[in-house]
Amino acid sequence: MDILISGLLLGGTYALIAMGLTLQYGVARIMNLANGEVLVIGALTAFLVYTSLAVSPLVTVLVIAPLAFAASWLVYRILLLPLVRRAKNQGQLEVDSILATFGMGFFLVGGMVFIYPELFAYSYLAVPVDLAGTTVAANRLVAFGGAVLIGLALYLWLNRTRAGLAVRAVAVSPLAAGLVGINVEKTSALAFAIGGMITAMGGVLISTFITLDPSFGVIFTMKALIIVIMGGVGDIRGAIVAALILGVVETAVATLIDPGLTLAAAYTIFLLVLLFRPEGLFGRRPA
Amino acid sequence: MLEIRNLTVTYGLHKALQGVSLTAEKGEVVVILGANGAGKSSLLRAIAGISEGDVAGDVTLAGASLRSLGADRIVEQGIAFVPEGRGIFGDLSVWENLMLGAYPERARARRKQNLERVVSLFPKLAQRRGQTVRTMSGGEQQMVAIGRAIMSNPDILMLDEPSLGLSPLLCRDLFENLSKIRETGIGVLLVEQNAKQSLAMADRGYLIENGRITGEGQADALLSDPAVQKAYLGGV
Amino acid sequence: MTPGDPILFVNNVTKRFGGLVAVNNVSFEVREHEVMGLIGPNGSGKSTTMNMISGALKATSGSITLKGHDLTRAKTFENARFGVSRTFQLVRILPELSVLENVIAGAVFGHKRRWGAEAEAFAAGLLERVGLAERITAPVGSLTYIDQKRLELARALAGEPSVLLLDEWLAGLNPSELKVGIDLVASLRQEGRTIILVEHVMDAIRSLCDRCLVINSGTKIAEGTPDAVLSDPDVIRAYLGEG
Amino acid sequence: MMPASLRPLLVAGGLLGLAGFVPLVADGYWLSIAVTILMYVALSTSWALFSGPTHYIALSTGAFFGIGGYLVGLGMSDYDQSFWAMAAIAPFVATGLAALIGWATLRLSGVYFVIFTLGLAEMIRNLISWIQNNFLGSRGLYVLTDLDERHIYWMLLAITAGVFLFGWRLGRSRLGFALRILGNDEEVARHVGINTARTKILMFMTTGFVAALVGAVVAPRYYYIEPNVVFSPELSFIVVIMALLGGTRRLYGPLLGVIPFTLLWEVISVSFPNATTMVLGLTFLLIVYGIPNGITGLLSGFAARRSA
Amino acid sequence: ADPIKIGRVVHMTGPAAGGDAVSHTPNVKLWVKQVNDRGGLKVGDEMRLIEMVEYDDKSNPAEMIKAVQRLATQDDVDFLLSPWGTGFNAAAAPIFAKYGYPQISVTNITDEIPELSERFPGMFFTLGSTTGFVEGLRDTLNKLRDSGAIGNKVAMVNVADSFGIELAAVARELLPAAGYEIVFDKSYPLGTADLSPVVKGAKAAEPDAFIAFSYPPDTFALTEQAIIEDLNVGAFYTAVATAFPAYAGKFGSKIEGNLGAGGVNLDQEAMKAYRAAFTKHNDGPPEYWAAATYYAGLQVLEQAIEGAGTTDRQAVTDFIKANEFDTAIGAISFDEHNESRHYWTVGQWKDGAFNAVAGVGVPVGMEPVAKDGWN
Ligand SMILES: Nc1ncnc2c1ncn2[C@@H]1O[C@H](COP(=O)(O)OP(=O)(O)OP(=O)(O)O)[C@@H](O)[C@H]1O
Ligand SMILES: Nc1ncnc2c1ncn2[C@@H]1O[C@H](COP(=O)(O)OP(=O)(O)OP(=O)(O)O)[C@@H](O)[C@H]1O
Ligand SMILES: [Mg+2]
Ligand SMILES: [Mg+2]
Repeated sequence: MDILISGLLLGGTYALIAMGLTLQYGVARIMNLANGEVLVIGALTAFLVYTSLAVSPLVTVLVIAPLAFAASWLVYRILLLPLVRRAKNQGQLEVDSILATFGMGFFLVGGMVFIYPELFAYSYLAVPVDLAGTTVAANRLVAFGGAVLIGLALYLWLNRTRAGLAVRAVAVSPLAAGLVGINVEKTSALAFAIGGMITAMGGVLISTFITLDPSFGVIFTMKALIIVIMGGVGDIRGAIVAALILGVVETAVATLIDPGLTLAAAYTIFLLVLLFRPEGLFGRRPA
Repeated sequence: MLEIRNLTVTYGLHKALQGVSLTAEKGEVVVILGANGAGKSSLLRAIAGISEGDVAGDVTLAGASLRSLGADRIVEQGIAFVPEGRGIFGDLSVWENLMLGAYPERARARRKQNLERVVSLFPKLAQRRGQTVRTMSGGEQQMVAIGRAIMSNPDILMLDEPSLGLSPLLCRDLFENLSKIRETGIGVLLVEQNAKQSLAMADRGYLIENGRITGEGQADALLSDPAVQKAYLGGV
Repeated sequence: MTPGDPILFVNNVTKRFGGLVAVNNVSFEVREHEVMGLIGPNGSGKSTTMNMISGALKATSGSITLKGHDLTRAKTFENARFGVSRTFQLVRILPELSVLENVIAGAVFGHKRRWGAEAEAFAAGLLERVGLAERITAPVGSLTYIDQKRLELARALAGEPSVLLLDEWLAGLNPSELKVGIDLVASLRQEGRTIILVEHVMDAIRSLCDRCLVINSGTKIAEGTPDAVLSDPDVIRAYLGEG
Repeated sequence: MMPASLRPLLVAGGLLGLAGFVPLVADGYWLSIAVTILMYVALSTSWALFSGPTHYIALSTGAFFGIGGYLVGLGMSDYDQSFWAMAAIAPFVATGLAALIGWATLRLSGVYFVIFTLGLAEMIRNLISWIQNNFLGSRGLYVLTDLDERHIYWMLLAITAGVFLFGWRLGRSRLGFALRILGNDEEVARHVGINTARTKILMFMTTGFVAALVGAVVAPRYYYIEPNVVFSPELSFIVVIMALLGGTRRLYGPLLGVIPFTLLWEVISVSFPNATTMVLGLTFLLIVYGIPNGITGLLSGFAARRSA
Repeated sequence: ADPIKIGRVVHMTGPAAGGDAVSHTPNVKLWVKQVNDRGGLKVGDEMRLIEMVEYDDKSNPAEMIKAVQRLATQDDVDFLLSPWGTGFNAAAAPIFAKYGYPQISVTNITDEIPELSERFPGMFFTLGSTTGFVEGLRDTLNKLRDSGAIGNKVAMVNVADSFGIELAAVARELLPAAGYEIVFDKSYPLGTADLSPVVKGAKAAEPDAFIAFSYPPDTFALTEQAIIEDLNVGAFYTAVATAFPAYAGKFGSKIEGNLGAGGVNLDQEAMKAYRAAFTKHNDGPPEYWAAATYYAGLQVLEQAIEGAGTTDRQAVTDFIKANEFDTAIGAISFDEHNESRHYWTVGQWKDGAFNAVAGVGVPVGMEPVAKDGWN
């Protein structure tokens, strides 16, 4: 029980890290290696506003959403679209986007160092809550709630709205999407921007309980990539389920076997999933 | 209806199409014949707005220019396109493909009627509604592709070698179906290798060689033209 | 050349995809020097059967043997080494290799192996054989559709396979090209190659095949000479259509 | 008369001989740049041997490099082994591991493979740290040798020469041809009789071997081995970026990427000491937009234009 | 007169950046400003200003090596400051030695001091050895145990990186030898997102003392989890970053009584002056551990240059070995292994300040007291 609850909470954190990337990679076909940096920017913003203006991160998360959306939109339109247009095939785009977003990540880290080079941490809702006999931190619970809300909203948007349908269609085949009257570039930009928005929001929520410095992004990027791939590229349910599985497995291994083996366990799970379902949990086989 | 004037398509230095002009009306089937590499696909792709080359010239539909529009807007204007290689959502189910076909604004109101039309053309699609399209056989996928295009409620339906890989039975069905589609008032612009069958049901035809129109006429006239027979009908 | 003894045995082969039975308990033999046609409606299981012979798919049950080699459980590359070669329903050219290298690719690792100058000479010979001699230095990207098909054929021949699988190799050709294509396959037949041919072009089936096998919904419905099966009422109903 | 195919070999041999004299004329700063360049040349070139033709973007360099360095540190600090013994053992351990990993992962293709190899350094670092923590214990892994940068340079030069020789042979071998086919179309590769799994694993092992050897050889340069430094995901990326920048179609492609890139990096570090990371990031972007096909692509573009 | 050029390699980004930004960089800025404000260093009869030359290595040792080489041979700096981190100091040592630069290393904790100083005679050590550290911790625990505040049962966790592994390995010898029973002993990987299983496990073992050889992010995370889980122990120790102002900034009064690596003696006048100057110049107080010692290292260099009256590096090195220096952390001198046996090992939070409770060759600020809950 203990393990399940803690594990799910951790899974919620992972979902926050990965949901944005699954849109960006699955739909806009940009393997965004600057994902972690965007997360850290969200966290840094929350920290700065909290410590200097005493604004609650729950307010920040709402303010940062439109900003991150707009910024990501611009990044896609200005920096990434030329690469998409130029790419002759998916492989080419993958290589180009790896290189370009790696560079962007560097740039963002460098920028953050200018603003705040040190570790940043603040205390927000660091109080114990009793949940079915397990003590958990309220801030983690809030973040989990945030993950659930964001995940749900995203799921409904993708499955119940016309724009969401377009996004899913582009994820499957940009060519065919164009032929059924979907504006592929706009839809990709939208998916990328929403992805960036979710990641930044995740950063804000995570900052309430994780201590970071500007260079931490790469760790999150790697986690996010693993979750996205494990869940199946482009499938939001997959990313969420994979995040939860990873959370529970890591917690179980940490509690029952040894905390030193959590990462090894995570990768083992990753590998096992891919060996038995090479397309990821919810993914479709690459054509 | 659809009018193309002086269309030129260049890939780098290579001119795939030069000064091509043609028209297609609602309710008629127009077939384009030409050897491999003559530029037929280049023509259709340019009209549909997905050309990889540089396009010059005029494309108008009912008088409105399509030249500067993206593929998505062109669909909204009323041109549906089934490219070579089909352009379907391989990872989605048959049904999802058909539903996505009705994505354009213009198609939504008539989704039900169009769906009925598709199912009556291709009953197999209703039986296989849940199958992932990528796992279907070549011919089955072709049905999905055409069905998807009809779902977009087009004025003009463009098909690039739709009979490729179809069994004789289905081939015949396909051409019959195209006739039926014509009867519903849709214009069909068709690129075909199967000259005999396609000319047999078409109203008019164009011949393309090396990127230029080298002949045009009523289908029956072309069918009996000795030069056409020699080049496209296996020299009977 | 007159057909010899059977070399390929397909015994009670079944292939299931989840609930769908794509190939249902099909058996047949192919004799040496024989051209066998495999026809049937779309989705009847022709490509699936070819894929099981080439090893791209594993049969759910049944067995396939070629000259004493069990192909059923072998890996794809092993099937190639045992003497199966194929072309693909959608042409698959190796885009970053030269025309010559595309053919050499078929000669190095497969059934009969060659390397170095010997492979080059052999591949050049094959290119000439399929009518691509002039295009040997052309960039592969510039090949026309029929030339790509020729190239793929040359690659398949390069391993000197015991059995050659042609999956709709003639599809997509216009009538005049079709003639060239049929003549080319006919000349292969003259040489005594063993071929399984999947085609929807009845003229080709009639003029090229010694024998035909018809499957419908994964089940064999007729077998015999082209003329016989193509006038079989079941075949007409399921495949050719009346009238 | 000499056969045309031997010409590049002689040219390469000549260049190599010249490169051998670098430590006699360059010292200090320039030597350490030379060492860095050689290190990346060896890593990028061997990376490209596998990833170039197959298009499998392997991000595992950091993992194998780390194994090399780590084993040297561990052996010398905790088991009183000599540097030479450990430098000899480490690459074989890495090769064994590469075989295992290759066997488990090469069924993955495309992005799945990329991500797994990216996580590999992390995973190996954790496993090793855990083993060390629980079973070995340690007082810091010091690699105290009498080797200075000149010796490291010469060792790296020998490795680089080995990699080039291997690559040259590979380009003329069936294995190399099989790799190219495989990179074009794996399905076709299987159908022409290539044992694709074996081919990929063999090459993955080779890359692992070289990376570990390089990691072992440069360990004395670091003196102290920290897992979170030697198992660096950044290294994996830099190696890939340099190789892609140079171009992976030719054996010498990565070399053409490493040299300008390292020098450019150096110029940036010196000119923008306070914003190195930011400027580097911008430079990456410029490279991606400006040199899409790598430097070899750029060069052959020039050549094509000249002859046209 | 020409300025004195002093070189330094900074980790601006990457895993080592956070530590550098807290413990080194602001001190260097402060020191350069102070010296230049008063006219520079007095070398012989001349007053020479300090000019810093700095490069960023992004926490990459290969880059650092190149940068140090560049400083030494291209920029011809007169002196070099030591980099942040044990590994970086080790990697830099051969180059410092090759060009004869004294290397007053601070953030460098190792048990190999004799070997290293023999190999690199210009390398100095100021922050103590691994064993010295654990001894300080042991002695602190002893005091608490003697006073009856805690029992024998210790839960120990460590980050699975060289630093943590090394300290834990030493602790596994020293603590049982002192009669402690290690009831929980686990490691966790660097970058672990959720340490609640670790703290839960430790709590279940019902320890009297909790020791974590941790890095900055996990120091924060472990403390937060301990608060959430209400891990009530008489001694709660976390390692790196416990001494950081950000630690108190996050937890406020809850960390009253927490033990951690480092600590300083706040009663010393020199320390007071240093802290005041630092706070003024950097808009915030320094951390309570290595920052003061790093500053002291700068003072040693300053006094040695002025004392030797030359920028001759050998002379300055010899001067450092032979003399005692008056610094922010008190008087410093080096023994035959170039080790300054003047350092604090354990500090404790009390009334918003982190006071040293154990040290070697330095007066401690106070005696350790038992932690009394998380309020
Ligand atoms: N994307 C492209 N880039 C460069 N050249 C192209 C491109 N697409 C087509 N071509 C060239 O343009 C010419 C016409 O090609 P197109 O595909 O339009 O011919 P087609 O008549 O449709 O032939 P097929 O019957 O083989 O389909 C050919 O020479 C082809 O090589
Ligand atoms: N991977 C798969 N998963 C699920 N079903 C499949 C898969 N591959 C093929 N099928 C199904 O098996 C049946 C046989 O397909 P196959 O490709 O063998 O047909 P075919 O006879 O070659 O048809 P065509 O003439 O159209 O190429 C089809 O109904 C197809 O949908
Ligand atoms: Mg075409
Ligand atoms: Mg088929």
